[in-house]
Amino acid sequence: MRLDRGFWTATAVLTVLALIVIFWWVYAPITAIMPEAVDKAAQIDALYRFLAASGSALFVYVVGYIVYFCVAFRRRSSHAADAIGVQIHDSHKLEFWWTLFPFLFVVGLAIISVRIFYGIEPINMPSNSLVVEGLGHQWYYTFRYPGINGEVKQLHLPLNQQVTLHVSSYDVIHSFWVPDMRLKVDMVPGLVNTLTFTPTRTGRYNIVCTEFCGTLHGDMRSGTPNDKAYLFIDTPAQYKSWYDSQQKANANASNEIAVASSSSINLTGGDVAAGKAMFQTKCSACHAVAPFEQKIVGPGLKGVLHDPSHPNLVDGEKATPEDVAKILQNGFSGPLGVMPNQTANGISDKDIANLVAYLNSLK
Amino acid sequence: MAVAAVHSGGIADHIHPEPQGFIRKYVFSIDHKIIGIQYMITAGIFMLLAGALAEMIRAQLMRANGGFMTPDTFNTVFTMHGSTMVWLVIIPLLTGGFGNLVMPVQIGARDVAFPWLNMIAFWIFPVSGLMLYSSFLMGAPAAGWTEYPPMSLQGAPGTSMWCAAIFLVGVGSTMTGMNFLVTILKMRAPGMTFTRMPLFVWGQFVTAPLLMIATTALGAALAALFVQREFGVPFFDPTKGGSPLLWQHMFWFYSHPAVYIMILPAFGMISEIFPTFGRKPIFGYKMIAFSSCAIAILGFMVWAHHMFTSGMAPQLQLPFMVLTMLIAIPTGVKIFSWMATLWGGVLTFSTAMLYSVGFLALFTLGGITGVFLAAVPFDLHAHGTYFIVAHFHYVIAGGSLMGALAGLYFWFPKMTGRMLNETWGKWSFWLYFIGMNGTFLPMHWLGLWGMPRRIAVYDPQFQTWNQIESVFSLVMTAGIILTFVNVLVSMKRGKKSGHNPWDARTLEWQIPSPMPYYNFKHIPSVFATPYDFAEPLPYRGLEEELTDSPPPVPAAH
Amino acid sequence: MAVASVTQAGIVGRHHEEPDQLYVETRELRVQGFLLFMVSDLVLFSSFIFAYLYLRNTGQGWPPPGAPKLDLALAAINSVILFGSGATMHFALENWKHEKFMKFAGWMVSTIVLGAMFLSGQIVEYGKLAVGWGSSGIFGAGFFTLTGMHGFHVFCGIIYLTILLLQAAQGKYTFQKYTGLTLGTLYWHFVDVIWVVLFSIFYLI
Amino acid sequence: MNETLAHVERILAFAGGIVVLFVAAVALKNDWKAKGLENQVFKMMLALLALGAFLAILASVNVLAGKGVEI
Repeated sequence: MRLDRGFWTATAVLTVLALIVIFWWVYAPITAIMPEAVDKAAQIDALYRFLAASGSALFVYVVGYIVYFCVAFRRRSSHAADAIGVQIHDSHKLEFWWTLFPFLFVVGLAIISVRIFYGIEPINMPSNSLVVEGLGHQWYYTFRYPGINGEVKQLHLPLNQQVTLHVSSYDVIHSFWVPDMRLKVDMVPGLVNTLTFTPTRTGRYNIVCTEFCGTLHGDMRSGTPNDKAYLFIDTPAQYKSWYDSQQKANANASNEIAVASSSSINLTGGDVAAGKAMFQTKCSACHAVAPFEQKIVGPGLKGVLHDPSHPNLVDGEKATPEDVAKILQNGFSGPLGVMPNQTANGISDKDIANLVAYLNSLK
Repeated sequence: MAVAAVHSGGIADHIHPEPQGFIRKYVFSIDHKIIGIQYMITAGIFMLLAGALAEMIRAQLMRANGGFMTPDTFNTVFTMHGSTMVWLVIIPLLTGGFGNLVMPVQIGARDVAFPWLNMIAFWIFPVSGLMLYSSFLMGAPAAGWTEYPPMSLQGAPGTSMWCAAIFLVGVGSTMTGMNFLVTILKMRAPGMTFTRMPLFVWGQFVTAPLLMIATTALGAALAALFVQREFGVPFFDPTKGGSPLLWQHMFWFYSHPAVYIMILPAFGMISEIFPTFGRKPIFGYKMIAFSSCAIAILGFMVWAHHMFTSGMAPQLQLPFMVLTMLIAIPTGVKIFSWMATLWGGVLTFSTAMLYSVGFLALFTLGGITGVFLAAVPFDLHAHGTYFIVAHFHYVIAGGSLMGALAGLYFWFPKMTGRMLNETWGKWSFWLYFIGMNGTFLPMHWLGLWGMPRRIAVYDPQFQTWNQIESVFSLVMTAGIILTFVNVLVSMKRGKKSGHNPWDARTLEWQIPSPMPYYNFKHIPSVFATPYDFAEPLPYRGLEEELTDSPPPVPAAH
Repeated sequence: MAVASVTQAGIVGRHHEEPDQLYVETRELRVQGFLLFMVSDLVLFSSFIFAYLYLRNTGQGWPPPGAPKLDLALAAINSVILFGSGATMHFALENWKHEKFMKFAGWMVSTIVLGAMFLSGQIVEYGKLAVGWGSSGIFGAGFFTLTGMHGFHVFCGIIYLTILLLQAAQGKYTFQKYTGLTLGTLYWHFVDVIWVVLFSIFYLI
Repeated sequence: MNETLAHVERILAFAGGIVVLFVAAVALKNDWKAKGLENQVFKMMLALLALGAFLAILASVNVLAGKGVEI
């Protein structure tokens, strides 16, 4: 098989075109259209530039050659009626190269993707970040902040402060997507998913639901009339003033944990074994002895009093045995479910002491 | 007798008496060719319905605030559009339709292994289609063709009907898969070794186990959803200990292989069409066949790439990401092989060839964006947006459906003995090609800019592009309708085609058009691949097929 | 034929006839097709087994609170009964191959009886658990769905084997041509082997 | 009453398990050389049957007992 001059001319033209699209994608003004609001967006954009550049270069070559072959090898009037093409069945050399080339490309892409993957996935929970809960409803979002009673309608985040966003849902699967963050996570009922990121650019950004959630799914986004949520990235001072105003405005909203001023229960002498038995009969329907993320109805409770990666309570403090006793005593009407109080659960003060001792023993 | 029968008394020579009477001949037929045409007609009708639904979607999206229909109607419309296109159009068309019509003849058999099973499998299909559409009477399903719980648990009663209908159509698919697999394994003509099979047969051979295994897994998922909805068994209900993610695992374990069910037969088709209209052997026969196998095997190991944002453990996402990327290798090999097949040919641009070349270009684009989506970090941005919509429409409307249209223009003479009108065909191609790109290309950037899928109303900043798409979707529909008109007119008035209008070399073209009931008077023997244009045909025993010699005697019973 | 004489060849005498080419090829097709049916049935079971194991491992630990206790002793004897029926089915086919109709029929009957005993045992087990399918949470989603599906397979198998036995008695199969009996045996073994898996995942882990 | 019943069940399961295990093993040995697709499957099935009987024996003596099982 000999390749004629036309082939090489076509190759040269396509190479020029491919280089043009590669340059276009490397320097494309992505951030002019869509700003990068958080630290991780730049990494994802870098991957996108790589994918788009290599993908469109490949597309230019494939389609370019197809067009060239279709023109160059079309049946002409000079062809005899029984003219046949070049009778080649295969070429091991060629096949070897065009198997190896995609393989190498895929290996390269996999390496790049894995590196970026480890950069953005919340594999290790950061300990000093602002923990916010995002909650999906049909068809709006609410957010819960440490120290603010109840749920707020807007998501405000301070600049340059690392954020851990735990999301879940009240009803069906929603999703939390801020296009300018390039990050998205599904809000699955019964499951807590997590995003971690650091806001790097102030402004107001759209939040969009991408997981089909029913009648008004299309309305579940920023910019719709009914007071739908935006993401505001504020300067620390702005954030502080917003936070204070929310705290004040919601002061009278029911705060699930801070209701009881103090627990009247004597926690000394709690029996771990009895607490374990009580846990299995009364608690294990809703709580697993597992990390926080493993929700059944309520969160997993392993290490609730010890594990630093376990989220803070709503008031922003680490849980203490007294806090846990308070929750057991007064119940909890939280975003992800309702926990019955002592009377409804049918447990005595002594049981609470035992349970706290048991939970304290889970390290 | 001039040619000695190669088999003596075996199943290949066992000819059932030709059925008489309209019902036995054309309705409850056990003849694979009739069944294939029945599949195509039924799938064609459902395609018109699904197309009408698609135009309703585009009409709604003309304006950012919608207004053509209520959001709830819109939700049922896109759900039914997706369900219809996947289960009632593309899969039956490519496997039951073209597979039945051509595959048994291409391997030199008189019928499939289990003709009765074939008939039952076909009749399940329109019945389940009617069941699916009857769900409109009781409140149609409205959670997308993926029907994720808990959304689908909230759905109208029709959602349970949806489960039952899709389960049933899956039973039919499973039967077809078993039937084809046994047929290809056991019924090949003498000398038709695996390395001599036409590549369309390879496509069906690789698809059959996918149909058989993946569809059954879907059946389990659907049964679970059904009993959850009707009896409250909490498979997917998180408040009772179930898991919404379980559905996604079970569903995608089917639905990812399903996309290969939808594309592998089309790969086979264009592997037949390129050599025929290029007068040139397919380049890299073995690599094309083996890469199909590789795609099918890898296809079972990548389902969770549909769930990168759904809260699966990050450690689990990595293997799925890498395995998904690996599929690019066999797919790339195929695309390069087809390009090399075009090189140095004498290319005749009939409509079938145009559709095949269009397939190659558009499928390449869909494949490239597929690699994009395999990369988890990018998928975190693009998942659930119009980018996904663009990607899979390039693969399915640009790949599978274009392949099916190529196959229709290619094999129509074999079905009817008449040609389709080539001028109309070329018009239909260009309308379809331009309309398809105009409709789906802008969806790529719309998705990246922030437009989620499955929405009845959207951000007004996207309105201009959506209007452009809606207009182009009419062009695309015009192309499809032109093909339908072409088929209806040419069936009666088309030019007579003769037995082999394309001068093609696979076995089905060596017998009269339309194909006689018994396919072959004598079972031929095969001694090479059908792709050597410089050589005489690689078959023995076909001398009498086109003559007036008497047909074979049916077995007495 | 006033009174059919029951002989070693069965109620209706079976002549010796050599399997022809058509029979051999048809038999291969049917066996392969049937094996593929079994494969897809296996996938159906596997999907539910996956679902059960998934729910078992993502929930709050196993058994879930409120789930009834399973009776291991009953399950053990019941399993042995079902496995035993696999052995008797094996004997039935072996005796057919050795052209002993009466022994074949005897083993078939014992297979059917053992199958019915297994089903009764399952019903006793269900009765002891005393919870409904829908109200038994993810325990029932796994246990009742899978054992119910399996029980349905056993039930179909009992009918299937009864039909085969009657057909064999009526002379539908000869000692040389008995594809249907082979398929029946395959099916019954399949039902047994699925129970090995179900028994293990519900009672042993 | 119940405990006696369970006891009897265990003994029967143990004895029956040994019989089935033995029978399956012998059948497997006799069939070992059989050819043909269905015979390969039969052999596999017999082996699994033997495994099942073995598991039942273990269960009958409480060597294996899963979570959520009444011993």
